[in-house]
Amino acid sequence: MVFRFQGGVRVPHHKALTEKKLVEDLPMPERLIVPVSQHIGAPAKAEVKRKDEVKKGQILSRAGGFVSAHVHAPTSGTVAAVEERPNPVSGKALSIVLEPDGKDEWLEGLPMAERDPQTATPDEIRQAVQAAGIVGMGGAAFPTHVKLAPPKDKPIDAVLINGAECEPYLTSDHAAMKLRPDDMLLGARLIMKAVGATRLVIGVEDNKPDVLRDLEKRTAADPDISVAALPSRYPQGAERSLIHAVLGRKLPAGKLPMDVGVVVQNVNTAIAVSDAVRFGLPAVDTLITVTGSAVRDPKNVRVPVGARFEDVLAFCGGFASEPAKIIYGGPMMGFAQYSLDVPVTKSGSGILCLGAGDLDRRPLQACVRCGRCLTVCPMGLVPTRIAELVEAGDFDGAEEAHALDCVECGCCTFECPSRRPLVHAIRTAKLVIRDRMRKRV
Amino acid sequence: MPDSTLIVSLQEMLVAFGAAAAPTEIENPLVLVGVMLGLGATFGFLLAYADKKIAVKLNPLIHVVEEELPKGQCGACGFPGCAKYAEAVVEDPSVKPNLCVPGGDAVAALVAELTGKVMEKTEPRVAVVMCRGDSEIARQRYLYDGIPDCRSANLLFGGGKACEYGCLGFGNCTKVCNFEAISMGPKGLPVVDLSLCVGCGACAEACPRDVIELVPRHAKVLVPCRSHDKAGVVKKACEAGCLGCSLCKKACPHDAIVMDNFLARVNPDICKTCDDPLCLTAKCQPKIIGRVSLDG
Amino acid sequence: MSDVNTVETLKEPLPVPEWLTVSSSPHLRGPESVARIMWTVNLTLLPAAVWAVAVFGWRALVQIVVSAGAAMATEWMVQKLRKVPVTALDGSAFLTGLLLAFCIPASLPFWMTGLGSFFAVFVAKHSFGGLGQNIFNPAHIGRAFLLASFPVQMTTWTAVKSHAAGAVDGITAATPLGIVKEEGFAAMSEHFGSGAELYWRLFMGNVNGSLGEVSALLILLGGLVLVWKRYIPWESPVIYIGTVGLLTWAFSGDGGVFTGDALFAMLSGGLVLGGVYMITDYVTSPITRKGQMIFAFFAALLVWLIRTYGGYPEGVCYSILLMNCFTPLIDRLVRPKRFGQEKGATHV
Amino acid sequence: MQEYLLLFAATVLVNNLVLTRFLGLCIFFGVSNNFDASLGMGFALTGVMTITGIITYLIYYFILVPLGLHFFTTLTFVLVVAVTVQLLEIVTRRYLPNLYQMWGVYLVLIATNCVVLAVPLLNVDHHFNLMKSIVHSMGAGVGFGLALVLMASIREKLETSDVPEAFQGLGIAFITAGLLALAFLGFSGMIPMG
Amino acid sequence: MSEKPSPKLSTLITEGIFSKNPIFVLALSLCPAVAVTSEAISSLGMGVSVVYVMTMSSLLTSMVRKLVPHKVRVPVYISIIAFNVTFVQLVMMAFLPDLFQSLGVYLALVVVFAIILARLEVFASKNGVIPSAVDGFGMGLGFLFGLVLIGIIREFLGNGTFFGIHVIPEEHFTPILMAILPPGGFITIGLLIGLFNVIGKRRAAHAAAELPESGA
Amino acid sequence: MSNAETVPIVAHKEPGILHLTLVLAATTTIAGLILGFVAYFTMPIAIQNDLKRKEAARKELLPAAVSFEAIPGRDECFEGRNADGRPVGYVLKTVAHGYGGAIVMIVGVDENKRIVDYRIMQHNETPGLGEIAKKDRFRKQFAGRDRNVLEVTKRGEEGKVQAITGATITTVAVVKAIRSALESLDNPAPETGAKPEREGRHE
Ligand SMILES: Cc1cc2nc3c(=O)[nH]c(=O)nc-3n(C[C@H](O)[C@H](O)[C@H](O)COP(=O)(O)O)c2cc1C
Ligand SMILES: Cc1cc2nc3c(=O)[nH]c(=O)nc-3n(C[C@H](O)[C@H](O)[C@H](O)COP(=O)(O)O)c2cc1C
Ligand SMILES: Cc1cc2nc3c(=O)[nH]c(=O)nc-3n(C[C@H](O)[C@H](O)[C@H](O)COP(=O)(O)O)c2cc1C
Ligand SMILES: Cc1cc2nc3c(=O)[nH]c(=O)nc-3n(C[C@H](O)[C@H](O)[C@H](O)CO)c2cc1C
Ligand code: SF4
Ligand code: SF4
Ligand code: SF4
Ligand code: SF4
Ligand code: FES
Repeated sequence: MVFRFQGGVRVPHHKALTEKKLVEDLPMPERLIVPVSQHIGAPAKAEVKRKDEVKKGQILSRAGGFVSAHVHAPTSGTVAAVEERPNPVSGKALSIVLEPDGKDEWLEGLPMAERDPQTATPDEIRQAVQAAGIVGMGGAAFPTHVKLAPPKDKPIDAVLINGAECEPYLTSDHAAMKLRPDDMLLGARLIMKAVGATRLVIGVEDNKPDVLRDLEKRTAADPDISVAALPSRYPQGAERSLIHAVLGRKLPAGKLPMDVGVVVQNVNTAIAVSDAVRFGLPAVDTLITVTGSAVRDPKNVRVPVGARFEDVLAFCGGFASEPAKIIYGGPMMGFAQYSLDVPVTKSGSGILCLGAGDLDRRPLQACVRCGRCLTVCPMGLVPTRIAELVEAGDFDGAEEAHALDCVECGCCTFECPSRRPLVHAIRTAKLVIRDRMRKRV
Repeated sequence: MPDSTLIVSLQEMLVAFGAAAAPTEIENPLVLVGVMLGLGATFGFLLAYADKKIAVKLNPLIHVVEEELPKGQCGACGFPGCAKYAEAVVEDPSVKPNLCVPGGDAVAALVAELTGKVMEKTEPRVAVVMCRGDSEIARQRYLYDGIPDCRSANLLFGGGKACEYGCLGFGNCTKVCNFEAISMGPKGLPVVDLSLCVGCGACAEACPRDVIELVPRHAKVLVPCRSHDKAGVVKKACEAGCLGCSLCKKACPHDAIVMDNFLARVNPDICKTCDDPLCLTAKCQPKIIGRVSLDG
Repeated sequence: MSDVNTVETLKEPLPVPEWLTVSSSPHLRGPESVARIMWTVNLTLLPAAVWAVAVFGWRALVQIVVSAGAAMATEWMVQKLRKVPVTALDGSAFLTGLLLAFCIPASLPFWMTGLGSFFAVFVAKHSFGGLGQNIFNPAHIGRAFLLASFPVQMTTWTAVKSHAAGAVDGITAATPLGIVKEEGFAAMSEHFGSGAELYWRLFMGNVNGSLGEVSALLILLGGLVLVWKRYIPWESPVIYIGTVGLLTWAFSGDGGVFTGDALFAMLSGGLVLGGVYMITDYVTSPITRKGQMIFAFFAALLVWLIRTYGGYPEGVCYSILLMNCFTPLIDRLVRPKRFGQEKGATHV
Repeated sequence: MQEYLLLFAATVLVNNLVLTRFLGLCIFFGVSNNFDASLGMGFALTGVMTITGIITYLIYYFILVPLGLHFFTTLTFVLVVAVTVQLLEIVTRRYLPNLYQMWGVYLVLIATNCVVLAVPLLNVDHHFNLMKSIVHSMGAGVGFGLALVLMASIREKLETSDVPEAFQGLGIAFITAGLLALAFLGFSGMIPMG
Repeated sequence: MSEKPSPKLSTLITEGIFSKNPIFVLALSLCPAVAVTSEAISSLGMGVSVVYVMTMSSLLTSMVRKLVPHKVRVPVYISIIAFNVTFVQLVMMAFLPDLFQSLGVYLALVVVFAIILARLEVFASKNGVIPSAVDGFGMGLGFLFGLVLIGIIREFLGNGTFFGIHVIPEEHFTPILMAILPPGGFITIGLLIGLFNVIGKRRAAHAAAELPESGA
Repeated sequence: MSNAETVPIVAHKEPGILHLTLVLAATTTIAGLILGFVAYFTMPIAIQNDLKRKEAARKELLPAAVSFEAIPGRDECFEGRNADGRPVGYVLKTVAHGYGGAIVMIVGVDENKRIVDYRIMQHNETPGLGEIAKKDRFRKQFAGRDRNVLEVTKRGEEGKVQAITGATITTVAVVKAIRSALESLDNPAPETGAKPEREGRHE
């Protein structure tokens, strides 16, 4: 079976740097900066104030509604401040500055005595996930318990576990699948149970043959579980592309996976679900890849939420050379940073440090209308037209050209021989269009 | 030669004249007078009749009002173009006569008179760039590699400028002015030509950072900065940033200056009555509080 | 994960980099560049160029040098004058010059070639803003300009070397299509043979014509390389050349419908050159696949119309220029299907 | 039938009034900077030219020719055009307000345009009968509309292009029109007219 | 316009030729600028005809302006123009038949030149007889100037002649035929407009450089 | 037409239908009268000039003739007579399609139906190219030919009409036009008045 999706590009993998490395744990840094809200949806509200003593797993900020998630203390210590702090995604965000006391003491009753996952009811699973504040680890940080509670009229038949990890450089999902495959499968089953699905597909790109082989072995006995060896092609892991490739269902812009009977979860999300259901453990750390030519000692590291880049990078031996760009996430969708005083958040997947030699400084040219951006766009857009309209200041035009459908995968910009900053223009358009929509209402 | 293809050729003309109507026939002026009279009368009648009996009568006042508007088509009135405003202000009693910003009081008075509406005074205002952090003074915090557009730059954590309130300098504001009143200066800050600016506010609207403010022309003193940061942060970012030290506020005997979250703001309406601006004597460290004359 | 964390202070303070570049994602770029594409296309034209020189002699070489040189010089000059980055070496001006040289007879006075090349790059390309912004195919504008300005010289064909003995006056020799136009198909067969022999000559490049008309084979090979590199779509050339053949076969035969000589129509003139290299020009053809196919089809229709009813023996150049006019309109009307959207719902 | 079709095609393409006859350039350059306006203008022109084509035919062959007043052709035709357009404007505004909304605004511009006068003159010049006059007038309108729409779509694209300052606006419009005309040379000699 | 009671006559003329040149600046009445300018001589003929028609129409219009009701002004003005045009046609037909032939329909089309009617509406209908005539004359001159300039260039490029005279021996000159073909007309004008812009900008830059720096 | 004119704000009495009608009628009538007057003087001159030109052209094409007699039933076809009144040839109009449209010419033919010369009266050929067909150099080739030796060559074959380089189409058209003129002389005159739409009027 060949899994094909629309558009996409072939990217260099650059995964060799960390692919074979085991997961190490970051020693607890002197200070954690825990953003109060780390998901999309209603913002959470801080529940602690300066000078409060907190225990590991204690709720620091409480969900502000159903589509929202709690944030728990990653370790025990003192709240030094609740204030605006630089944030790797939003620039600035209200954060809780936590000074660990070094004891790393759990809150009373945590971890819970192990619960038999077989006995957990769908409601219990959802509650456990909600209590644990789990958000999607695939990047979007959408509260997972919401996805596990599909409305009655949207029956779910399939759960997709997204182990594609199509972003170059990143190997954190790979490492997780190697480290805790059984927990991952257990989490996936729990998700199936929660949504009432009958099918489970684990999609992994074929540049991870070891994991593919291992998972196939482990699931051979299960008729309702299949492992899909996906061709390595970016953005294989994007929800829509994955669903299209694996299940042949097309999910248009504006629709959710559940509209076609699917729930997609990242492998690390599945592991977190398993931890939450079995031991009641909240999402207080995340597995990230620290890599790039400017890092002395690239690693896969498990870090507490709120660890600053500076501390993480120091743990990886610091810089091998002057970094020119530091990216939170992968090179295709990640956010370039200007400071190392920013924290890792729950959905973090990597810190990438590129040297000057890795940057493409070829001059920008006018669009030659080669049409490559159209061919590679998984959403079937005309990126160059949207960019042109943005340049001309015609945002109504950009809206009509469906700028809002763009998933910002970056394929168009990657492929453009003229080096046009298409995604940047489209992101500008989306910002302005959303702004206008807000004003219209 | 295609150029000569349209010839109502001489031959044709002559055949016509010569064969069908020898010159002698034209001698009979009655035919000619009859035809011309007939044609003229027919057309004249048709037009006049249509105009009187068929034409949709438009309020002629609309045209009169439109004539008086400055035709900048800037949209500051909130209507798509001067003609639409003219129509609205004539037809709709709730539309105010003073909406045309470029026209100012003079036009407002005329429109009010024409439409029989009550005239309210509009303050003539002008765009002021509330930032002095030019490319020499303001520090950058990163190298921006992207579209030269203020909005796009603002998207990436608020742009490369260390100050999060200052002008980004890509000139979005200069692109929207219908009156060519604002342009980029040599050091990366936009410059407003006071004599051309009509205060329509398009530039302020376009600025993603709200750096541009519409200030009454009678304003005397301004603190051209928008930074609400505390002194320490400001000092690191820019030499021309308001530190929020409130020395000027203390120096002003009329309470015309208020501190708004570490930023001094001057109230021009109080300030205009002041003959002796003591605030200027305050030891403003960045030396940005200053006298302005915005009368174009 | 309670088991592992030990608290330990970090020893060495990290040297924090002062200047970091911040840009929007993606931070990785593909290997393609405009220059690489353009020079590759040039390279694929090399065999045909060499063959043209072999067939027409040194004049052909000088034509190519003059044309490409003038194109690049013009580009350099304009960009200097405008004070914008100079891209004269990115291969697109060279390509324009090369393709123009391929569209003219070897005997054309060199100053005319230079002028045509100047006109192509200055008027057709740079007055619109340069690479990527022109509406019309510069090389073809150059040719149309030369044809309109110097029709005599532009329709005086050099006989190919192997054929020179048969040519009456040694200099002028009619092209196969020219003879078909003026004296009919039979007269052409007298000169160039018919059936397999004719096709073979056309295919191998053994007929009179402009530089690039001589060998359909080498041009097609170049096209294959481009298709394989995914620089051009395969649909456009196939539709273009095929439709001309089909129409000729169906309607242009002397013996009624479906007796026309399709193979002759497809191999003669600049059809193959136009189909491979010119309707596929990125800048002047529609941006969507669907649009490109529409473009190719109507261009083919025009070729057939002009060859059959028009004032010129050859219609490739004008067919493409005419369709160039429609490109912005096509791009306006034809939009790709958005992912997962029903048909028809995609039009803006 | 074929005769009329050929005449129509010839008027639209081969002898396109703008591109090979330089008629109506003021409108051509003035309106083509807006796509929708171009489309509207194309329709409005076709309508007006067909109507004036009929009226001028009648006036010419039933009044001017019998009375031997050929040299009043210019004066008469221009009056017919001006008055017809003005009447059309008044009448459509009153009775066909929807039509007026779409195309009425262009009528004002049409009244003093040379293409509207040239078409009746050409009809007379070619000795077209009534049917041919109508076909020719319509073809002229459609051809004009086509040229306008093409030009408008091109200029729309040029708006986002980096046209050298010296050529911005009218300069590049003229050059574009020139290159369009160069391309339309391809039709030359295709269908003889008449 | 009506606010300035008596515009200076000389400025009316220079405006017509330069700053309000109907062809290069106002882009009005373009058809003949392309159509009849393949030869300098027909450009001249056309230009002179237009000067005459504009002057006379302005003059006549300003004479009758008080008598013409608003509603029928357009047909009346058009009749006045048509009258003048027909007059030129008749005279030219009798005395310059060749020129008449080469101007063809375009001479008749002078009737609908937007520039003429526009001047009548905005100027002649509101001004006295003399200024109106001068205004018409100036505008006409601008038109003549533009036409002849284009004509000379196109004729020289496309035929190697200057008003029909071979300035370069025929054997040594290969004309660029396209210059006198339709596309050549458009392109020549397009390039000329570009040139005018460049020159205009240079001059503006010079003027600005001479001004003292104006403080903000 | 702009609305630029200032409309008086207070509507005064508007002129009535009759008033408007009269103004326009008066304008056209006055214009008509003056023009009629002008035409009265210029038309005869124009007509005279044209007749003279045509006469001169006929003389040039058929020098042997002193007078010309229109042949009834034919469009612009004249029989040339010498001083004795004996027919010495014909001058007739003929038309063919060239590169840019119709080429209208008049051809002089001697009494043996051999070509004397021709003039192109009206054409749309490319100046400097198709126009060469007007020149002596080219026209001379035709003198003395009859309809049996009218063939075009591009390759300089003996006895054929050598095509203008780059303007073969024009050459062929000229030859065609002449041939059709010669042929028409051989045929009996067509019925009169059978030509409602004249041929050969072209854009
Ligand atoms: C505004 C918003 C609302 C969503 N609502 C739901 C929902 O109701 N149910 C659900 O299962 N997923 C929901 N999702 C989750 C998306 O389907 C998707 O899984 C999530 O955005 C992660 O996407 P990504 O990582 O591909 O960007 C929502 C996402 C967004 C952005
Ligand atoms: C361009 C693009 C690429 C993505 N690649 C991956 C990926 O490689 N792995 C992954 O788990 N999620 C990836 N995602 C996120 C998925 O779309 C989806 O949101 C996620 O798998 C949902 O699981 P989660 O809610 O557990 O995060 C990608 C999203 C986009 C838009
Ligand atoms: C702008 C232009 C004008 C032309 N004008 C004429 C013309 O007036 N008469 C003509 O016979 N051929 C003209 N041609 C050339 C024809 O299209 C055709 O190529 C030529 O007649 C072939 O003739 P040849 O075989 O003598 O070279 C012109 C070509 C162009 C490009
Ligand atoms: C596949 C391909 C085909 C091209 N064809 C042409 C061509 O036919 N004529 C031309 O002038 N340039 C051609 N170019 C070069 C370039 O796109 C052209 O100069 C642009 O039109 C200039 O803006 C081609 C380029 C590519 C990649
Ligand atoms: S337009 Fe958006 S979705 Fe399409 S390729 Fe570009 S970034 Fe991806
Ligand atoms: S890939 Fe780049 S050059 Fe090609 S069409 Fe898209 S934006 Fe233009
Ligand atoms: S004032 Fe605002 S819009 Fe203008 S350049 Fe500065 S940041 Fe940009
Ligand atoms: S500078 Fe700003 S406020 Fe002043 S006129 Fe221009 S856009 Fe309007
Ligand atoms: S349209 Fe204005 S002169 Fe022809």
